Amino acid sequence: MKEKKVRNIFLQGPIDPGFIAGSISKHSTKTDIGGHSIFLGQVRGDVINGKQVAAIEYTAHEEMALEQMAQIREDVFSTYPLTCMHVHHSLGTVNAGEICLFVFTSSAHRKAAIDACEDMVERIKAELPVWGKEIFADNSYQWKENK
Amino acid sequence: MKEKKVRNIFLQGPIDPGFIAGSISKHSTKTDIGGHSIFLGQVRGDVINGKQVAAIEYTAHEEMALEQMAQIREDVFSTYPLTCMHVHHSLGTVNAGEICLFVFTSSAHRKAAIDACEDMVERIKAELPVWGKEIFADNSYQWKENK
Amino acid sequence: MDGLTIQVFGQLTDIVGSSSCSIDCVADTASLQQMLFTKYPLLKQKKFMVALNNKIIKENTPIGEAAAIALLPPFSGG
Amino acid sequence: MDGLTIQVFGQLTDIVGSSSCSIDCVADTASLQQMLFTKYPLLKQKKFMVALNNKIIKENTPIGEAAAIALLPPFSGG
Repeated sequence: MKEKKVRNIFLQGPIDPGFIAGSISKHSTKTDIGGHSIFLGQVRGDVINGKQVAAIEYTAHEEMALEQMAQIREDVFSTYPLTCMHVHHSLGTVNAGEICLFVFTSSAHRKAAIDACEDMVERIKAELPVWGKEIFADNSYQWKENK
Repeated sequence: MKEKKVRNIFLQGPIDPGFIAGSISKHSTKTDIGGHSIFLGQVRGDVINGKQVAAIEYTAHEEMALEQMAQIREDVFSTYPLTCMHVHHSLGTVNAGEICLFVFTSSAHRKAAIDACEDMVERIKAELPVWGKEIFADNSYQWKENK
Repeated sequence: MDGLTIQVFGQLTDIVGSSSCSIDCVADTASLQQMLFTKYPLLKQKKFMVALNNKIIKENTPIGEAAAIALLPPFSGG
Repeated sequence: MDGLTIQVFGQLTDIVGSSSCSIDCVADTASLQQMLFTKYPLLKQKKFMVALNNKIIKENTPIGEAAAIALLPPFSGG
């Protein structure tokens, strides 16, 4: 059993592709890994009633979110033979076209990494107290709802 | 229907994480994308009969592989509502810990990208005439077999 | 006697007008909900959960001193 | 009369000793296989497919002039 260690997953603003590259690079020393699965959430510039989403502003109950994330991490590690997993979620403003969620799992054989990554994404969206406010070009807004 | 266009997927040597970051960045102008799914194959330093794999040397029947990849691409585009997909596979020597396969799918909603990416990886491994030769530290080798 | 400070999130901040609000001390989460509905009638139309000391409350629960209370509308992260 | 050049891949290169080999012209893929087994008896122990003009052949097929032939052992890409 892994210990339920609370780690920060939040960062301010969009997730830079260079950060993702850096995270991938760090795994080159782990030569027991055969496959990585990555999910990236990108802010869509949806047009709603004729107005286009320019950005999403994210807020969270950070303490509860990090505790719940520790639980998800523990569950996923005990379900799949993973080498490692990493999760990063934006807070604050993320413009349309930018990355707001980065989920990264690695395992010796591809199936575990792929299944675990999908599981994590579903649980993150359903279980973390995070809210997105869709900001339109004219500065009006509406609250995002997850399907 | 997309046309069955043959594109090159092969590059010499390992796939650099910086190349992956560049590929992600290019999608920031496509604001109809909500999710990206990425699979990365990494060369494992397996120990086989006491000898450690130092690298895999990849060869392919390139013409057949690219034709088959065009077919897979067409099938996957007609099965899932994808915005785009990209595949890159190494040829030549890739050291343990380096990336040899990069599969990248994007869609408005996450499910299509995730399912399509997994499908593509399975088909690439099963259907592309590509061979890996596992090179040990002492320069002896064995031919890789996909499970 | 001190009141309680309540953290408010997401679209509920539009109703409360802020990311936190204060109310008088209450005995339990059911009374809390009644008091909130009186103070902010629009809350009755909204789906939300109450968290007490970082745990989501599913049935009526006593509220101790220095309790951390949060109102959580449906999540929309990712 | 010219012979045929055959591309050889993966572990079959260890048996043929090269990534290509030449054999006399043959009428069809069944005869080709027989001729290969005679020339390289170790091939009989190996699983492989024959590709004719970039298509994998599942039943006996005539081999035309200037045919592109390849011997493909089980794939192990990715």
